Amino acid sequence: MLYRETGQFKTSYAADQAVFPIRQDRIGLALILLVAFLLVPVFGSSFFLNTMMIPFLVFSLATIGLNLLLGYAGQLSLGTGAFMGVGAYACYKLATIFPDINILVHTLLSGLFAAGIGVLFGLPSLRIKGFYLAVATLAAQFFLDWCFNRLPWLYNYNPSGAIEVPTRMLFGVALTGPNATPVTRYLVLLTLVVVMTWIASNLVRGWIGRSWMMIRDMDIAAELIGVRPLPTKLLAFAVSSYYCGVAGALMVFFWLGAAEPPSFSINTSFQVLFMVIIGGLGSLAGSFMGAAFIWILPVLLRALPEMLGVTIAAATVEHVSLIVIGALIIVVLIVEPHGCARLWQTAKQKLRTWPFPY
Amino acid sequence: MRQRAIGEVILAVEDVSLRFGGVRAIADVSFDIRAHEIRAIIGPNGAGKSSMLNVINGFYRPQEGRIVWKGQAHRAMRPYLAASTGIARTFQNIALFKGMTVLDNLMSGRTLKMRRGFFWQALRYGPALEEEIAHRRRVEEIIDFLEIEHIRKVPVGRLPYGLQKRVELGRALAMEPELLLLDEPMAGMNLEEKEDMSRYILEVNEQLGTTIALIEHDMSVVMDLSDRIVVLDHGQLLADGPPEVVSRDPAVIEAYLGVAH
Amino acid sequence: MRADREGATLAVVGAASQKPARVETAPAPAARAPSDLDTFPKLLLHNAVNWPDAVAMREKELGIWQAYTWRQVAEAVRGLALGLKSLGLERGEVVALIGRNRPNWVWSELAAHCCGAMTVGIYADVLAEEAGYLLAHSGAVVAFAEDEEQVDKLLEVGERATALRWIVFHDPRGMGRHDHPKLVSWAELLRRGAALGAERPDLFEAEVAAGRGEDVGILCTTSGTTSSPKLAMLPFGRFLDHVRAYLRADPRGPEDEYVCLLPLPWIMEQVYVLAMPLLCRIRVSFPEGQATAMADLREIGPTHLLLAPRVWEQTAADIRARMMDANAFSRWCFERGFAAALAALERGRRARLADWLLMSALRDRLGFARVRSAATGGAALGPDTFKFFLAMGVPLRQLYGQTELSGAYTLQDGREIDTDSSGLPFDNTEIRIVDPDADGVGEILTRHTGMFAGYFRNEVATREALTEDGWMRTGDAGYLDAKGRLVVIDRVKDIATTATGVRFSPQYIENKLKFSPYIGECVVLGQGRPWLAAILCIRFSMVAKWAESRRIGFTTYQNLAANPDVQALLAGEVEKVNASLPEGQRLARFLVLYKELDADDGELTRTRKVRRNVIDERYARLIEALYAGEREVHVATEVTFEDGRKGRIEADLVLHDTAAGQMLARRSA
Amino acid sequence: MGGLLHTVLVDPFVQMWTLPDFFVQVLWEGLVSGILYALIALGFVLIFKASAVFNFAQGIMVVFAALSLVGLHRLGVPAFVALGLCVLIMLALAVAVERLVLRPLVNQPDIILFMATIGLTYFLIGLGELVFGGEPKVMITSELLLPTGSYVWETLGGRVILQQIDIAAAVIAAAMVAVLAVVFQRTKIGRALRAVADDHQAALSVGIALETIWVVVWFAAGVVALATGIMWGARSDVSFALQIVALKALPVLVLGGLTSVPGAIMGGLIIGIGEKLGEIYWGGLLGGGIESWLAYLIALAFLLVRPQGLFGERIIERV
Repeated sequence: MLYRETGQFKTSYAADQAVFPIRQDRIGLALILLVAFLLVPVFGSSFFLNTMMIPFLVFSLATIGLNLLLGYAGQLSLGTGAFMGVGAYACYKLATIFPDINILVHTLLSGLFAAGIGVLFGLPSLRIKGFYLAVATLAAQFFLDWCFNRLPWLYNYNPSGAIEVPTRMLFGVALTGPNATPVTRYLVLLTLVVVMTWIASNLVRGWIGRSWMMIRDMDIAAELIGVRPLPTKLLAFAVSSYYCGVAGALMVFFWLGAAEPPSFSINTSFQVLFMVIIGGLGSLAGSFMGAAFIWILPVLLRALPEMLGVTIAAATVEHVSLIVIGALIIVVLIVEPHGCARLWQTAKQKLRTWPFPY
Repeated sequence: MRQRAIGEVILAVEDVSLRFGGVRAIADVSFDIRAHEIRAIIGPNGAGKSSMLNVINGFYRPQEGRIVWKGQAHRAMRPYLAASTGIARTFQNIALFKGMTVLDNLMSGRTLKMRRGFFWQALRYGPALEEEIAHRRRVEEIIDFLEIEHIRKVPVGRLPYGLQKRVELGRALAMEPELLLLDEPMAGMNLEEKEDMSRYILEVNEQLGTTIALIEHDMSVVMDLSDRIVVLDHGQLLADGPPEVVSRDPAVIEAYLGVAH
Repeated sequence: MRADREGATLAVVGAASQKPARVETAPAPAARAPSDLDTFPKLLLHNAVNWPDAVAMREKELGIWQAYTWRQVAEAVRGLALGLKSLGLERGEVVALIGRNRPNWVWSELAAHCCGAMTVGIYADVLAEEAGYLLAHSGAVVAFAEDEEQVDKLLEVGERATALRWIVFHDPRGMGRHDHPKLVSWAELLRRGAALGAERPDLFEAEVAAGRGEDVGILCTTSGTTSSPKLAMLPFGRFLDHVRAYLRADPRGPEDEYVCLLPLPWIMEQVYVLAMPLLCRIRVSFPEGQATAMADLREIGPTHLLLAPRVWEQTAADIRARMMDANAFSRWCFERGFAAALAALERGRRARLADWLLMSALRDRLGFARVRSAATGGAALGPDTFKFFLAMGVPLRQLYGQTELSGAYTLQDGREIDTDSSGLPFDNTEIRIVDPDADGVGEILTRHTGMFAGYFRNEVATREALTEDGWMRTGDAGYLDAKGRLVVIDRVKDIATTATGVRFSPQYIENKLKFSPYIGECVVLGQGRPWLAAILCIRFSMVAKWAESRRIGFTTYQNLAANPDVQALLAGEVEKVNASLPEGQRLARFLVLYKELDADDGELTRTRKVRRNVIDERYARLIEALYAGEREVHVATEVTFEDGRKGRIEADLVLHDTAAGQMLARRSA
Repeated sequence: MGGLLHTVLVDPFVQMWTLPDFFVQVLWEGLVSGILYALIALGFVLIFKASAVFNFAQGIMVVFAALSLVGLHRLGVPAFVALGLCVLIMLALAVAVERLVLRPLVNQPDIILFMATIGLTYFLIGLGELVFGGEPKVMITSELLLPTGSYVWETLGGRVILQQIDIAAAVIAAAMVAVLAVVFQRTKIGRALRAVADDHQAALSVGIALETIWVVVWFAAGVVALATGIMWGARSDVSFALQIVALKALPVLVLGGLTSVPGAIMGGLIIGIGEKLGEIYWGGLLGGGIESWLAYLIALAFLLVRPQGLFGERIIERV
């Protein structure tokens, strides 16, 4: 209904290949960015930012990371949590070893460590496929988890075993640490996520992204076309882990403020995997939808009784929300196995063709 | 009939044998392919035709023999080596990338020709965008050639069989190969689609000078298109020569023509 | 002799828009000095000098819209014209063009005009035989052919076209196999032209300056329904003068967009794609191919539109077909929306809510969102289809004219709903009705400033077409209504009278039948017969969908058409039409044909008008059976398939009686 | 350097040699946990073979079954009645899963079904905690007439302590495998199940609906889970921590091959013993706790050599 495309014609390949070739989509994106950059910081409460928007952004980035690997390159990984942890610990170490260098630089560098580890654990992907590969990445998950617990150097011998975020400034404004306001952290996070999403969309549209999809769709044909499987898969592991690593660093520095190994456990891996699946494999926009669904829904569910004025034991709420989420996941998978992104695509297609069915 | 200069031998298969476990797929076969010719490989089902193509582009490693490709002798080809030195192919059961659009499938054929590295790709700006657009243009020419303008942004999984075959040919052409291996390009097509496909094959051969080796069951197509024919049966070379000679070969008639038709 | 000329008729019909046409603010530059700018080439150079960087035309090629500015067009034309000179083309000779709609056609045509040559356009889908006739008759010395297919066609008729010296082909694909002394590639032509241009730098400008308004530019084929086409000679000056009159009746300017979908050889496309852009700089866009035409049209979003009635009919049928698959809510919206819009239309208003919710979306999906003036011409458009588009908010208008009269010369003003008339004549046009009967209906005679200069090499036909004092006999029957609007009834010759003396217009009834989504083509019979009968062809796409939805199996057009359920469906449609006809004009019997009427079989003209004499002859056996009251008839006949192969069809056809027919039978019994 | 090599490559073996009774004790401990891994893996394999579903919920099914048993008993239901009820609960679960999850998702990609079983996991955790509470519980070992004492086996100049419950576990596991083997070899449904693993069409020709087969294998997996839950619960206690341990079944699976029952058993034993040996003799070098990942590393190393697993079928790629 909303779409009006008559008269939108392309005179260059650049315009034709744009991410949003339809004018209405571009307007929609501009509106979303406007809301995200202006309305949310101005009107959002600290609670809203801290419990919803900031974690949502962190997980969106991690989801994009896993989606690049699973949705685009077709390699299943259950080690996302650990790769996020590598980023977090790397960032923590960098920030304490080089306190004078800006924290944003550290954040971006820390992804490189995750990328390196990711490549290492991606090596078996040449020989192993599917669920077998998933087990290989589980090895990464548990091994790294163990490292976070057992290598005191990583948490600077802190007796609590946790890493605590120091205060770091940029232009006199506290970006991290106890003094950083939620709005500052939100805006830094948002900017990074927007830029990295843009880069991811660039990558997947070029030959790199196509090589990944070739490997995903039919690895044999890809090989016969001249795509070398190992470098291609490893690049996917590297980029994916980089995104996860940065997400992990952001998670600790801009959201939690302190973290212990359980933050990067197998449960986090599954949570991100859910975000990918529910959001939609092979869709960057879907990554955001998936992150919203899996993160924000439980928060809302937990808050629901309170909002309705019903007093229920916290544990009960927790259990019921688990049941509801588990059931909802199954329902979503049944209704649209390709995730929210496909749901949105279908809806958009309907809007574009209405009143015609196609 | 057609005017092309058939050139030197561009690829030679020498004494190649291939076994799977105990099963002999190809037994001591030798033949050659000359530049700019259309070479047909025929034979009954299970004669080892597809395996032969798989050996030529390096997907299978033969136990014995060697492949001489553009003057270089190889114990066995490697898929990457084959692709990067100008061998492209299509598959009997269509090996397109189902989740990608026609355009992306064709662009995938250009992957080896794209040079801009990770940094530029991440920015998708300047040289990377220029390169992408230059290749898009080449791909558009193929789209124009194969008359598939109306489906360029359709995911290939949704296309009917005949069009998928055409897109797969397009992807192979996008690689600008010197040697094009076509595995049953007309299987399952109706008469009109076969005529179109024959026309494309001839035009590729004539205008781009591409050498073509094809497997095909439709004998009239084979006789019309090919310059020389290799006949395989049970993995062995049965005959090798121009269509008019092969079609009169008694062994061929008995093993293949007589039985199959 | 009248029959001889009926091909000359460019049919007609259109209707009104609610929106008043936009008044052009800037005066057309050509209007400033019309006397100097009296040929196409002069206008081209004028535009190229004054608006060098304005987009003149676009073509979707290799996936994107490539734009050509006036300077680029002029450059291209210059190169081609010099190339043609280098081939030895002389003033007054003829250049033929064959191929699909592309800018290079327009450039080639203009280049020929620059050289003082006349151009004849040949429909891309004609068979070699017809192309041969046109080449021989026009004496073309150079032919532009789009691609290998067209070249083959021209080479096939080589001996007949004795004057033909060169064939210039545009698309080199597949041409490697051809080695014919007459063949010149596009690139070679440009190379030769460049060489000549270097040698004689002012040759081109001199040739253009040598052109005069009296020179004949276009030899336009008339689509004969009964005979070989004739070539109407259209001089530049008169042609341009008439198109200026058109632009006064329906103004347009440099901001407007047109999409070239109709065949370029057709007179109206010559008006829209050649003359109008030259005069008012409306931008013309060429789609990528047949399969993408409607999608490409939507991308451009033209402000002006001209489509043949059958395209409008097909579009309306497609819309309904697609809505058949829609969900209940969408269908409800669609039906309610149209009911409201049609009701509002009757009251001369618009249904705002329906327009806002439904129609604007529909217009967008079809690419009509920006259309300010849409026209239909070439044949009559049924009133129901006409209202359908008006209700949708497409400002559709009927126009009427003939090839010999530079195309359209009457156009509805779009201010009121008018499904009958073809509107008022342009300000340069006079219309007369001769020998009117009691109702004022007589043959339409027309005279205006843009008339043809006679048929090429056919003095006899010219004399027959024109009266002593220079009026053109249109061969159409009609009358002028109280407001001075022209109402066209049918071909004079086609107005038929039954043996019982009932006068009727077969075309009128056919159009009613064709509004049914299930009837694709039809022929109404009855001249000199006791009652009316019809031969129907199913509209395959719609009937197939209908059959699928009812799980009726079928494999081919033939067995779908023969299916008893389908026959019953069509019987129902015929009854519906009968109900809207006066008693004497109701169809008594009909049959459903086993094949589509086809231009390749000569049953339709290239503009898809029924050739009644061919039908009468080819289906004589069927017609006799209809009137003999037989219940079934066996046929065995030869047909041409889509791919050009010939084959035989054998079928048993069921002949149906309608309710009216049964009543007649009872009465006569 | 030499010292390090000595610590890694020589010392552990010297220890094994010098304290053989302790070595046997370690082997036994490894064997027992291996049996439990094998039982969980067995549940996976059953389901994977029949429906190509990688059932992540197998671990939580173990917990859920054990919780139900203990929970029902706490409500005053006699132990064996509770056991019977638990079997019924597992049947109900199998039917529900087939109806509500598998059937609507038939023909979806593996990963989707995999995710659905994770959804099922969440659901079961929530349900289990809601109904029975989240705190650890004690298994009703004695009420089920399972032995609780221990044998002391004096041998090799020392003592090896064997818990009776472990011996019972081994016996019950062996019995269960035997019963399953008989069922699959001798019954119509067993043949159908074996056929379905190869080809869904072929299974239909046996005359049993695919849906029935699914219910049967999920039920069988449920019963296996119940048995596993009892054994495991008797060794430690019944809590949700079990589900992480259940993840150990994954390396067991890939080691054995996803579709092989003998593979699951062998894999379980290898992992169980390997892990214990590694932890006891080498773990100290790394600060301990290597049990958490050693199994995966063993499986990974193994996969690199044999990507299809110990008993998996060789994959021949075709174009």
